[in-house]
Amino acid sequence: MPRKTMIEAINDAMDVSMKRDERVVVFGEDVGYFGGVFRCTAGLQAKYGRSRCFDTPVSESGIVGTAIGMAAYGLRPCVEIQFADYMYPAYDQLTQEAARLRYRSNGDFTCPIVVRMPTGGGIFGGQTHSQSPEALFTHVSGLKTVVPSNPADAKGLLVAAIEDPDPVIFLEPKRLYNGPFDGHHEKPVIPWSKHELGEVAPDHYTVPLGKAAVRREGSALTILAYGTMVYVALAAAEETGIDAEVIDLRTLLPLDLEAIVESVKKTGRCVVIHEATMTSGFGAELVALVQEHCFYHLEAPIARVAGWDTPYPHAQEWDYFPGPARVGRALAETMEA
Amino acid sequence: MPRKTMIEAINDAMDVSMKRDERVVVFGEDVGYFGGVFRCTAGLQAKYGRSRCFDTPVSESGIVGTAIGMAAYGLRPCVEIQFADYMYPAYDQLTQEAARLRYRSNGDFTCPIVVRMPTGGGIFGGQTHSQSPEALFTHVSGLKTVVPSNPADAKGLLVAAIEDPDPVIFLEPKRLYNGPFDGHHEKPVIPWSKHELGEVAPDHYTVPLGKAAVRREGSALTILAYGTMVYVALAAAEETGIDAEVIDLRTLLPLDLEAIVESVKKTGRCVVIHEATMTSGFGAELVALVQEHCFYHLEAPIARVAGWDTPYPHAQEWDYFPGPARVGRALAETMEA
Amino acid sequence: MASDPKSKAASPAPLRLHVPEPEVRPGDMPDFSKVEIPKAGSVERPPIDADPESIRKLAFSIIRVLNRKGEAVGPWAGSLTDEELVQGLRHMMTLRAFDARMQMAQRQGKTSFYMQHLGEEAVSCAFRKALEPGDMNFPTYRQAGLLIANGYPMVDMMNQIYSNELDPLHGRQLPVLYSSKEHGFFTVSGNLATQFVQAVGWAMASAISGDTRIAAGWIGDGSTAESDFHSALVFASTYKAPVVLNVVNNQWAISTFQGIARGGAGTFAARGLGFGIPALRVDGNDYLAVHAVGKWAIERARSNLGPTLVEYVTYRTGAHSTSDDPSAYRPKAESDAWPLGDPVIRLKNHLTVRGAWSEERHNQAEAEILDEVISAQKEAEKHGTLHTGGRPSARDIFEGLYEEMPPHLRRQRQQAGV
Amino acid sequence: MASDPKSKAASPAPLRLHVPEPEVRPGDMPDFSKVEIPKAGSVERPPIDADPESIRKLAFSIIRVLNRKGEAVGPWAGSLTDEELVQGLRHMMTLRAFDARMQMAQRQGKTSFYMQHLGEEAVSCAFRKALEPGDMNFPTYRQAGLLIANGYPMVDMMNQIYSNELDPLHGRQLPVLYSSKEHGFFTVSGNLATQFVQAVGWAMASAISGDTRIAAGWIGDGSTAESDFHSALVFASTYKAPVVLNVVNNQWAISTFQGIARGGAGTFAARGLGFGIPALRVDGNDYLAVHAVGKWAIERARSNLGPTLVEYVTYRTGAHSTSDDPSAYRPKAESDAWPLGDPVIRLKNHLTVRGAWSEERHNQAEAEILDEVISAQKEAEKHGTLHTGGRPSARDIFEGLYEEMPPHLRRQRQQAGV
Ligand SMILES: Cc1ncc(C[n+]2csc(CCOP(=O)(O)OP(=O)(O)O)c2C)c(N)n1
Ligand SMILES: Cc1ncc(C[n+]2csc(CCOP(=O)(O)OP(=O)(O)O)c2C)c(N)n1
Ligand SMILES: [Mg+2]
Ligand SMILES: [Mg+2]
Repeated sequence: MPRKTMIEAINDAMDVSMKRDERVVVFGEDVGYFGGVFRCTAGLQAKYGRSRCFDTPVSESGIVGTAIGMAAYGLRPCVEIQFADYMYPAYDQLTQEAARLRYRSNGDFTCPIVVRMPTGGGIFGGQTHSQSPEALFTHVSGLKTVVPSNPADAKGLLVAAIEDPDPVIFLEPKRLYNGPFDGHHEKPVIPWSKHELGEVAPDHYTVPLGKAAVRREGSALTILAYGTMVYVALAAAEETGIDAEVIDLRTLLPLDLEAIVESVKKTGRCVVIHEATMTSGFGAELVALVQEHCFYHLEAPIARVAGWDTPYPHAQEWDYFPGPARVGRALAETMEA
Repeated sequence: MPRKTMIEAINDAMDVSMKRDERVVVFGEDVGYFGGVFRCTAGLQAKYGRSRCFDTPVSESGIVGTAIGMAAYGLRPCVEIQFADYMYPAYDQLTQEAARLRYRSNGDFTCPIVVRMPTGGGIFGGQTHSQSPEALFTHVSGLKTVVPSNPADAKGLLVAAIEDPDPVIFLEPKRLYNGPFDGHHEKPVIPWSKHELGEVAPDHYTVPLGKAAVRREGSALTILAYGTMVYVALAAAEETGIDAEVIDLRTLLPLDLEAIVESVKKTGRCVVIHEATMTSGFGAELVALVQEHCFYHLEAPIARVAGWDTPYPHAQEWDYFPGPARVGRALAETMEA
Repeated sequence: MASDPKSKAASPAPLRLHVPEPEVRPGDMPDFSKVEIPKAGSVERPPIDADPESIRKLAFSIIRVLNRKGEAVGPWAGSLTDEELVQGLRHMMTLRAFDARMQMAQRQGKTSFYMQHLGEEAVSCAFRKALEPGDMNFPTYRQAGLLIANGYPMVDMMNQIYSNELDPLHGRQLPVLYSSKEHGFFTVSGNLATQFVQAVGWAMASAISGDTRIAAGWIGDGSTAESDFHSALVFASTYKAPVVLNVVNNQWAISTFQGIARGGAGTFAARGLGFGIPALRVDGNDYLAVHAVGKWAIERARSNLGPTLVEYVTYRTGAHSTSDDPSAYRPKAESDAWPLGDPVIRLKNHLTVRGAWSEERHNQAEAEILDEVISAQKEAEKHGTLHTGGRPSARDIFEGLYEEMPPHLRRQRQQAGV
Repeated sequence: MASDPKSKAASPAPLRLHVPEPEVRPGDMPDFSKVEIPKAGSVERPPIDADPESIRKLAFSIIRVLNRKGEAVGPWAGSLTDEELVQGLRHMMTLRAFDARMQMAQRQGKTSFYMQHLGEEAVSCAFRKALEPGDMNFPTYRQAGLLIANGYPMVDMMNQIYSNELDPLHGRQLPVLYSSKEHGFFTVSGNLATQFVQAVGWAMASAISGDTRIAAGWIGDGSTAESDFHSALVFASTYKAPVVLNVVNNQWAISTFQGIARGGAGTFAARGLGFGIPALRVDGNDYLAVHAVGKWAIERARSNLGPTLVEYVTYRTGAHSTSDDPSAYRPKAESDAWPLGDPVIRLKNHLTVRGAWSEERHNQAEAEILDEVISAQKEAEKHGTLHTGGRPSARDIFEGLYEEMPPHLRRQRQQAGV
């Protein structure tokens, strides 16, 4: 099977979808002629023409607002926000409009849009190119939120998102675009061409929204992670020698609660990790659910490891990033508790 | 001591602050001549003139954006967003700008603004006049978030917020404006004039940010609540006969974790309640903290009672609102667990 | 402070904040003498493909057709037949009667909230008749005339207002936030201005699809200050979207007079000019003028000539909503002083001058319409009002949020026991 | 579909989406022949209290002072002395040399990111000299000339770029997002356009306080599409805020040509007209013209006459940033074809024509400036670069977010062990 980077996989998902369905249109800042600052839409304008893939003004509210109008018309827009850090001008349209069209009109109008945005740190992007705003979406009823962690999933999940009848926020951990990254920034990145999850089937396929994947089976403890943090979890497990089960959530909402509960009931211990700031992060929701559903199986408090509750600093990026050492410490503490 | 409604108390806080400090300015949609759709700013324009209290265009991003500029200049703007449901166009300015001015400029510029907004349901306002977006603020580092539950606190907390050197989100539970409301919508509201927390000292005073208040002492279980839900908690305790300790958080960030932990360690049981949607609500953070800090004292899973994970419906408002019956059920279940 | 070689020449006077205020407030005598009203028939009618720059002055005038004598004059007089005009009059009268009944129903506690159109009926009623089936409006809460004039059943509107068991929106929406795709009426949002850019998106989608349908966005004077007004103009201008951008300037945004939103620009139409979008200002209380200008803009859009911005100059005679009391911020008699008159009376006079209408026919129509409204109301009330009788189910809280209900909502619905 | 009595007259042609495209792409011959360049000295200079409507055409022209021969001509020629002009030239040369060194430093891995001003130096350098001490700029990432021309130490800029132990922002910000209240330079945001409305707020605050200081907002052509551009214009127009609203039109927003943001309007200056805000377009590569127009707008603001919108027509000769490669989306030779020339060369020629400058003096200045930049760089590098040497502390992650560190951050700092 051909191996692709995550960028190529994402590009492929849009390509496949545009080919199969004339209603799929792709637009955003610099996505047309140039193909996107991360190249995710490269070649699509040349292939499908300027009215199906085009550059927009620098206006996130306009991008999402017009996408909603197009979806109400009957198209299936898949739009790009250049960095998740720049979705805020569109937050009103996303949360008050896209999320509620179907509900408030009782199905008279629907909103099948996908809003792609690169997230996460690790590229020295500072406080405005590093954010992980997933919890700002999971709190909003009516949205679905997806975070792929590898090329194979990225393609299948993006195709599923485009085909989904409801609005989907598709968060792309940019630190994973070129290879799995475990937080050891001092080491060179292994490219996806060397990783089996870099295998991306050329044809149409989907990975269903709402299903988690077990990336490492283990019996001592369950780590709940998504995106970049999946690899940090794996590294921390290897480095501490703790037999952790690593669950890659893939979709945060709808959440695969069943898979989570099953694992924690088995291991009796749980560590929740993410890159976003800790307070009111999605990890809090995971902790709340795990303690609710697995209370009598828990042998230790559920630990959270997350970004500190500050903006993402530029120079101190690696003091901020919750890397394998910090996660490893939490694993050890949870085992000892 | 004179008794005031919460509206009068809030008005009083601004009045006192404007009198003491020339730098305090008040503006927002309909707040000038008319005095605000809830009358919170009534009389201020007449008293302090049009350049210290004025009407603005219908532009929340403009209101907050100009307030930030004014704060950078050296003023202390206290602005109104007409309903919390309409803060979304200002979300970029609030979260990316106000919250980070001090940090990103290393104190060269600061942002002492207060953004007041009525929150919560119970007035048949439907999905766009009922929202409780506090979790969308508590996840953002650099902001403080306050939710008063009575006139005495409302004045003292608002004065403290205006005097605070950093940006404060001040959420006013509109269902409490005229009297404590416990969720029994079929019964007439008792006015603040009949409630001791309606006693508002006429002079300047503050209630410090970050300190919770125990509204009911109890030994069986701890209820964590804020805003309207404080009264629902009290009603549920009375109606179930469960000897619950009711903690009114008052400030969500900074949070009075000490008071919470002390109480839960004493009772061994905890129920967290709020009106906002459940998933990724602030309740999740409370649960995560309580289980982290009180794990070995907990005798039952921490329960959450919250708004359903849907928009706030118009007609089914009382099926949506987490009233004393639903809270009471959670208390009973937590006692039996 | 930075040291700078140059120092200030002469120390300038202190700055002062300019805060616009209406000329009159409660207690004052209303005065519209400063509002310039061009004579009916005096404004030119350019071809639809005119260069926007060449028709700039249309953004600063007011296109009017009906003169004081009730005659239709000038190049915008249009070609509506007697029959069509009588129908238009009936639509406006229906909307007014509907409003009066629903306003009263709210006072009677049959619903929580209502918003009326008093004085602005011509805008939405006449514009709807200029559209084709399949075109899509993105309205605010104050364009129910689009539904009435398109034959949407009043009883369905009332069912929505009452949130009763037949409410098409299952109780989920605030009264008057209707939705009807079939009738070209996009689901109304409680969040101002969001629909304006969505209208542009819908229009772009139509163009992308090689369709012939066009969109119309609607917004109030006050709401033009919102960000999405800008997004709409930017995208409409760039992609030459087939959309008509309607600004209903009814002089007020709740208690805030239009001068606060409009600022230093003479008109709201002027905003369009900054984007190279042709902008027209029209007498919003003149059914014929609204229809003619609407037709012009719609034809432009359908001919792929791009967007048009239209400002309807009208006056919000009633309160903002049932939660509002305008006597606190404007003189009570201000609406009587409003110089563009009443749209219903003006069209009635015109039809009478044409010989197609009379006092008796008017009275008779009024009675008939009231009957229709009352019988719709009776029918609706059979199915419940907000607090009594049939109501939507508590299940409806959970349903219809996603096409397929996700597991967490299923659990919550179960917990709710519904 | 709703039934409508009228049916479509003739079935219209299918709609098509209009997507603006630049005239040339890589491989094509650059061609600016369609860009109309008025002769230097040909545009009138109205009094600062002119009625905005009467000076409309200034939004569609280009105010220019320096002609091809290097002479300063026309009513905007201004009165800068030889000395001031030499200083201005040195500022631009310094900025250019600074950029070149920092661009190289980034390539050498001494920092993560850099953004240069190549071709746009006149805009920020000249404008700064038109301001008074105490006035406040709300810049984008491409106005470092405001600092250089105000004497902000280069070494502090470099410390920031290197995120080293002396970085005034303690490593928290991306390179080039400087802050200096003392130098009238508001902390630069990574989120586009937010500063534009903040500038208006600062100006309003000055007016509220009866101060005499004014603000200047800055924004790029592409970013005018953002919502906060609109908020800024609305509030500035309504409250007649003492602010100069500067739009730097350097033809590109990363890979997107200005036609996408500008849409159907002829110019960005035209946007101001929709708000009744006087709007001027100026040759951004002409130091004298920028200074004169800046002065005019600043005087207007300081005289309490309200806001002015100024569009600077210039060209982004370099890449958007060190992360960008323009050869992927525009012809390499496009910058050479740019008809407004190079700001440094034009001012150099003018000074030479004036007899105040020569080739030798220029070469000498260039060498001196390079020395200054290099010695600043050496000084800065003593205190570390991004990956080597002195660096800000990990404690700085937690400090300075709030004036007083809240308990949860204290706990986290402890956990971090710093
Ligand atoms: C985003 C947002 N901000 C504020 C409001 C509250 N609000 C409702 S209507 C209104 C005034 C709108 O005035 P205008 O646009 O002139 O429309 P009109 O009511 O006159 O038809 C305001 C401020 C809202 N609904 N949404
Ligand atoms: C809100 C937001 N959206 C998108 C971006 C990404 N971005 C950074 S610069 C830029 C282009 C800006 O172009 P322009 O305003 O013309 O300024 P220039 O770079 O040409 O000086 C974009 C899209 C951003 N920083 N912020
Ligand atoms: Mg209005
Ligand atoms: Mg640019």
